[in-house]
Amino acid sequence: MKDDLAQIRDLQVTATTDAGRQIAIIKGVSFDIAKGEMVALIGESGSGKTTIALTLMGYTRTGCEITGGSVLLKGKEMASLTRAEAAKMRGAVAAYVPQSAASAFNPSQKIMDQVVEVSRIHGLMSDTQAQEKAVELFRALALPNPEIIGDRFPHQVSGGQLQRLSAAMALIADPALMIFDEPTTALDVTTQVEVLRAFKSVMQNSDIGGVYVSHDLAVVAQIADRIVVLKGGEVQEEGTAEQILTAPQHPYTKQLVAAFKPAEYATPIDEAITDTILDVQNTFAGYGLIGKDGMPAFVALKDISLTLKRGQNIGVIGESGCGKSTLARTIAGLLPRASGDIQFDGKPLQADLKDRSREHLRRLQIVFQFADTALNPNKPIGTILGRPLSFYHNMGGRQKEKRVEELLDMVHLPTSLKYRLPGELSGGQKQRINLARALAAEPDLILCDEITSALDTVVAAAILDLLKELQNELGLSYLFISHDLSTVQAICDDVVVMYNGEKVEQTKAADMMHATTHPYSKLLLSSVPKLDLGWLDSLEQDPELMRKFSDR
Amino acid sequence: MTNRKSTNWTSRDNAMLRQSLHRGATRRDLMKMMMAGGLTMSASGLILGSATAAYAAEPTMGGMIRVAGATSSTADTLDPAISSNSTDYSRICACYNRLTFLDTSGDPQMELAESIESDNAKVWTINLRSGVTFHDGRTLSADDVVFSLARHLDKAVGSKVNSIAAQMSEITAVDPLTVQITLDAPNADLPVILSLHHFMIVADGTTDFSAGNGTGAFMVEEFTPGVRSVMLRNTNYFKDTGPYLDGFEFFAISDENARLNALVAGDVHLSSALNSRALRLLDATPGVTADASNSGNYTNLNMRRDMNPGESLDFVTGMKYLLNREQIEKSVMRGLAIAGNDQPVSPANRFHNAELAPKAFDPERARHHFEKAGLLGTEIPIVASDAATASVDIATLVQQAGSEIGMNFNVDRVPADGYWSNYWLKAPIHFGNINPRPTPDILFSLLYTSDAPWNESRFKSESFDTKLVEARGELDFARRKEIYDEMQVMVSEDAGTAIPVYLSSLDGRSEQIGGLESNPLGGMMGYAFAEYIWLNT
Amino acid sequence: MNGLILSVLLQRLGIALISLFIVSLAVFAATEMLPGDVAEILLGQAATPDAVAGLREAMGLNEPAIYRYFRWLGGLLTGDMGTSYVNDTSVASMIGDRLSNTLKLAGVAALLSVPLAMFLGVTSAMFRLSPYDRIISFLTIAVISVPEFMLATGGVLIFAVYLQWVPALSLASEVSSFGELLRTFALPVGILTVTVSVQMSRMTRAALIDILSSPYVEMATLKGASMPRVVLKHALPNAIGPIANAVALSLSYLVGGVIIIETVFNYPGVAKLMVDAVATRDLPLIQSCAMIFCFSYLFLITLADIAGILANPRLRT
Amino acid sequence: MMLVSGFRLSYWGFSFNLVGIVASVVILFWAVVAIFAPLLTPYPIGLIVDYDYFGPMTSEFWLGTDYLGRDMLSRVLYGARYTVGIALAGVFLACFLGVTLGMAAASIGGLFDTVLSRFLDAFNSIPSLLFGLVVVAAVGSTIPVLIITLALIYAPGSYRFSRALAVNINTMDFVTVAKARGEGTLYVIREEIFPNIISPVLADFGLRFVWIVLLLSGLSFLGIGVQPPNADWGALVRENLGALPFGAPAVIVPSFAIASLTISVNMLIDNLPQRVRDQGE
Repeated sequence: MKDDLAQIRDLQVTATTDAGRQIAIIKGVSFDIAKGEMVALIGESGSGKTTIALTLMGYTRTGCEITGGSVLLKGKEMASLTRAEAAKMRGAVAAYVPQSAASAFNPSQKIMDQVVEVSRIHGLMSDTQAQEKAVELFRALALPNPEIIGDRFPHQVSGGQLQRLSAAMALIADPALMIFDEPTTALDVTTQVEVLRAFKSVMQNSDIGGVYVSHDLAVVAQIADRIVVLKGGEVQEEGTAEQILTAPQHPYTKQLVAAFKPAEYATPIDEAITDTILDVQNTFAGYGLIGKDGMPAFVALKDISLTLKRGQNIGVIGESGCGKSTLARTIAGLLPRASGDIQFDGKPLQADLKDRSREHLRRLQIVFQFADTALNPNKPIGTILGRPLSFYHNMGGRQKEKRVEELLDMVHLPTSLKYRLPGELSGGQKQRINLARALAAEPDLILCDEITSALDTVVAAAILDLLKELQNELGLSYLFISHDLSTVQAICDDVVVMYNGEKVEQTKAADMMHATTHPYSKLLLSSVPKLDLGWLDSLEQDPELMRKFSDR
Repeated sequence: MTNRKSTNWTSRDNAMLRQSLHRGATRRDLMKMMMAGGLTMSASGLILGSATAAYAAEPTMGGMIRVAGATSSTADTLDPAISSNSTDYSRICACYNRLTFLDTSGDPQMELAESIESDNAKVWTINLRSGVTFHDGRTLSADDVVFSLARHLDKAVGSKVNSIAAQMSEITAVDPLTVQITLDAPNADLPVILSLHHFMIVADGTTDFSAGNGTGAFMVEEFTPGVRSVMLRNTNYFKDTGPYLDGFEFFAISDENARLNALVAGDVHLSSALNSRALRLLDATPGVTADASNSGNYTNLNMRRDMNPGESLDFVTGMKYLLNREQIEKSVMRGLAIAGNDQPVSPANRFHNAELAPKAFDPERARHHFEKAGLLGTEIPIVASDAATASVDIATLVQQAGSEIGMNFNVDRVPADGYWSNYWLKAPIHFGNINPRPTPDILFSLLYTSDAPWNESRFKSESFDTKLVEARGELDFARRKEIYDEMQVMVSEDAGTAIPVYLSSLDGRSEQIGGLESNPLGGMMGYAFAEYIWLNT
Repeated sequence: MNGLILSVLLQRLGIALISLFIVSLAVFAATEMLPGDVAEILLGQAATPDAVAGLREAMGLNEPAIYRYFRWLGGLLTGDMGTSYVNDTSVASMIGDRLSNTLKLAGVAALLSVPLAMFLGVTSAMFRLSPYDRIISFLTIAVISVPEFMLATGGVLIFAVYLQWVPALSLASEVSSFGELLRTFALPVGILTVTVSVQMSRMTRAALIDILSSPYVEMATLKGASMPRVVLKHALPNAIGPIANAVALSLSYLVGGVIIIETVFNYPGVAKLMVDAVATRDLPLIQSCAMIFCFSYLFLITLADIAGILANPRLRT
Repeated sequence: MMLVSGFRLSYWGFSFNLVGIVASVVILFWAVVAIFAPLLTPYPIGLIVDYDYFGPMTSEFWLGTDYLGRDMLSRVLYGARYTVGIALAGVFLACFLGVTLGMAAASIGGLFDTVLSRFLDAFNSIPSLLFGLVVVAAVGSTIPVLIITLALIYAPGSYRFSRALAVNINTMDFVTVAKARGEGTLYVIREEIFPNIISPVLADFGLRFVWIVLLLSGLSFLGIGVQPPNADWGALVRENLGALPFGAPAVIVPSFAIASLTISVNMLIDNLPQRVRDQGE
């Protein structure tokens, strides 16, 4: 094929564990990158996609090392460079755009200094030249007031802007190869659109080659020419974006694609059920000292009202900081509401969980986003699941044992897991345990706070199925909080859209795509990447709205 | 693992002697041996004297020296009345004078007094030296003496010798150069008593003593309590002999080893109160040497006769036999001590009763006494403290010896500061440390009479009290000695104060220092070294 | 210079006052627990009941201690530290030159130890796990593990007694020229420097290594920055907060914690003064010394906080 | 899974580092000595067995004799008992107080936290050695007093440390879950927080142990320590300091004992065995 910029052949990377044990994490991966071509590495966490990308800079994270194969970049063997040689290449020939720019910028240095540092290190041009160039790049990346943004400190600019600034930082030295490591994962959808656009525009009209690491097929579809599908450190399938999306060959790829078209949620519309399980009325809540008006210094929830019928699910969507998680915490009583009224199954629910009856606590459970921080790493699964049993149902001994096994069974996990520590489980398994713990209380309502957001698409889909199944068996209700519309669509009857602490709109999930009226809802919905190549280019959004609502 | 019983010590002595000779026996080692052999200190002191006599030949004038004392705190003072330790004494000796002072042999000599006379030992007439001036230029007069002596009677002053001064019922100035002191009872020792440091003569009406305005050989240049003092020669000193030094800086180094190091490193010329174990290092280093002097200071084990278990004389006697004096002398004091015979008058004193032999270490006999007292096996605490020299070590020896005969003593070491006010005289069994006193009379009336302020063991005896009064009025030396001998026996047998050894003090000095001699009032020539020593260059 | 620092200063001031009060109370309580009072101690063996009574009378110690404590406290508020019981000179004058001695010693030690510690800490972080790093860390551990008095006496023995390079004592009064100052202070300063700087260098290293694992450091490496550059330009500026804190702690030790050094070298500093004061139950003096230690500690900690704030743009602006 | 790479050995799901092993051996040795001292000592510690003082190492007295001519070996062996014993008791007490209060402060927060922190900070500002001197001077140096004093001196530091850790854990979701379940503070502290701060706390425990050993010997050096004829190592160094010029074992050995113990503990902390997590990434 055309003249290659980079060649990876039979790459082997092994990691050394604390025990000194060697385990292969990349098992013979090969692919090429041509000039001006954008190759996407896609796969779930642990598939080794980032590790591969980094080898292109002759870099491996501590504990890992390249043990075989070759990584040719512009004819240089990156696998066997000395530290100094590699340093010469880094930034100058191959540049890196990190996953979270927010943490990749040195908090104590001005942005401009960090952007031009590359040219300083490699002595490419004078600082003034470098700075002029940086400003151009800022402009090219559609950053607001490019002349002065460089004088700011990282914490003074938004996440989306930082992400673009980090791209500028990478581009400053005209590298031959750009490595994007999940550059939009940390961003809200509306921002993501902007950033993707910016990347695409700078990449398109240049012959810079690129590697785009992501787990999000839809995003990749917008920017990549070719896609390499990875799993467990091995290439599953490789092909043009077109082919991978439309005619996937490998079963895993099929799975990935399938996960994007979730089964529509068939609401068990049984009009018989009329009793409301949760009724939130004009609730205000927030953080900081309570002022004279009885309102906290920072109000995160403004006048929220919503009702949830028994056996039904309501979804709350919105971008980070819109207060959706606060809503969950307020209902759970973790954050006592400042004013308003919440009824649970017809009875008033105390604002502070300390005042709630154990019965209320039992019937209302909450499940958190990050499975691994939600499980005590030092306790075996059995103990974790056992606690609510003895706490709420004062079970003990054999009975408890039995129940724990039932619960594990309920979430489709082998009972043998009860002796393991959370650290020894995969993300999906942990989230299932999390769920099981909530179920152990035999609740009526579960508040699900972004419970699928941290999971890989395939895994997330499976969890959703589980939720539905459980609901049918146990007649639960879910308050489902997420920033990802497809998931909400997949499981909810109603959807509540929140923006900056307020409920902007409530619709039926089924027809939210066309029935939404509020401009923000429209913007939000339209920003969700679709699994087709042309989506980004064809997408038209009112720049006014963008400026108004998205974080730029 | 055979436990060597302490009884076969003496068999090791020769071995020890040979050992140390191999190490290159030195004057000091030999001296150690001699003292271990029971030779009295004054004798070996003489040997030292002759050794230093080489320098004694011609005093040289001039030179500043540095002197390191042992203790110092913000409580340092230049007020003679409340001076409490060697540091204070060293300073006041330099800037004041007494009416009398004691010479090497312990006989009183005149200083500011020209003569002290009495025919009944009750009413004394003191004629002062004329033309003596204070540092501030005023001339010494009888009023100054009256003031200086009368102060001790004023409670607010807090004088250390208040109880001794108490016998001076009347102190009057007859004329500018004559003072008359009337005692409430005859006391032949007044001339000696007046040589006590506390009876230094200060200027009439002085209230702030920090200037150290006296008649002494040195004037205070700088005085910072707890830090240091600098003294310079008093150019119009009334004595024609000395002082030889231009001046000296005095400060204390409380840490024993630091004090030794300072001397060895040449940072100081004189370093007082060294540990006997310092001898080895001093031998090994040229240019430095040390002088031992025994002035009768002692650390004693007090068993209160008015409390359990001291009530039982058997217990007391048992303890006296349980004290391994030889071991204390050799192992604890490394020879810098003389075996004591449980009474306060030391061999350095002319009234010492030499016939009264120290009790030999005899565990079996002790055991028998304890058995009689019915105290075998009972747990008995012994209060010791670093405040009383070597008391902790002595206590451990007793504890060890006791454990071997089924006595169960436990040593209770208590903090040094506050020891005198909180444990001494109070605990049933505790240690005391008594500074040398020039006369048996002072010692007895201070420590043993029924009304003695420091009656450590609450020893009470009518006949003893009467004997004391009798001796006090007696001007015939032979007769007095007789009485004192009997009293020493009484104390040694019946009092609850076991006095195992008289401690010698070891003062280290650079060999450039000449003129240092031993004195019954304490180490460093009774702390009056400053005006007598000189610096060879 | 800006609101935050001002507020920190004010807050600190408040805390300082509270802390000082607590400490003074604690010290007072402790001193009251001590057996015997100043009169008894001064009279020592001569402490017969009536003698003690007389002296108490004369010293005006008859009123309850708590009154005297509050009077002292009141005086302190008006900047008067009171007068010492044992030799009724003003506490201020007694502490005065002692404090200057202490500060002299601490100052010189600080001047030497801080740069040394920084150098060791930074370099061993730069080349971490290299032989150099391992050697340094072993040496530092060794020094930390040896009691100070062993270092001190050992030092005196070797350099003063045998080699006779330096005096065995540090007589602050003798210092006239700078050279002499070096010579007299060589030992105590040397020992303090060693003991203090190892602590600091360990903490510095730890702080830096902690930061070396952060994403922006990896980013810098991926820009092709050399290890020294990474450490100096990216890690160090962000480690200033914790490092400043470590330094502050160590320096406050130099003021109050050097009692052993002062003992071995017979150096008249504040720590020794306080020990004396305790020995003589001299309440005003004890209290005042304690105040000085407490204050210096708080002062240094506050400086550290401010340094941390200045180093961190998030807080600075 | 027994594989050696670099200086590491791994066993029973833990991986050890050679330095760590050596260190733990030394510590173990002293522990054993401390426990069995009475059985090991050839002579009674108070007995004067030799006329000579600061004697050299001989077949009769393996570690020579001290300033009174007592057998040094016996005294050092017993010294281990007091140094290790007291320091251990002290550090236990200190860490128990510090960690409990620290966790409580973190999980209760609010006024309780602020007041406690303020108070202990103030306490921190008193130089430890001086504090020790005053207290022991006041109430006499019995072993319980020493232990309590040492504990009081080091509790605030431990509090600070464990509080900082606990605050982080306290923000974790699993703690929130427990609270949402309605668990009480005691349970949260005991079951949720403590297990997650235990290993750093152990390291801190070791460091404090070292400091306490050093402080204890410092105090003994200033003349405050266990009652004679017993003596901890610091006291042994002090009473035999006069032997330093002759490099006699009497002073060298206890010094060495202290150093060996403290260095080993420090080394062990720097090379703690690590729980092996082998799930790849």
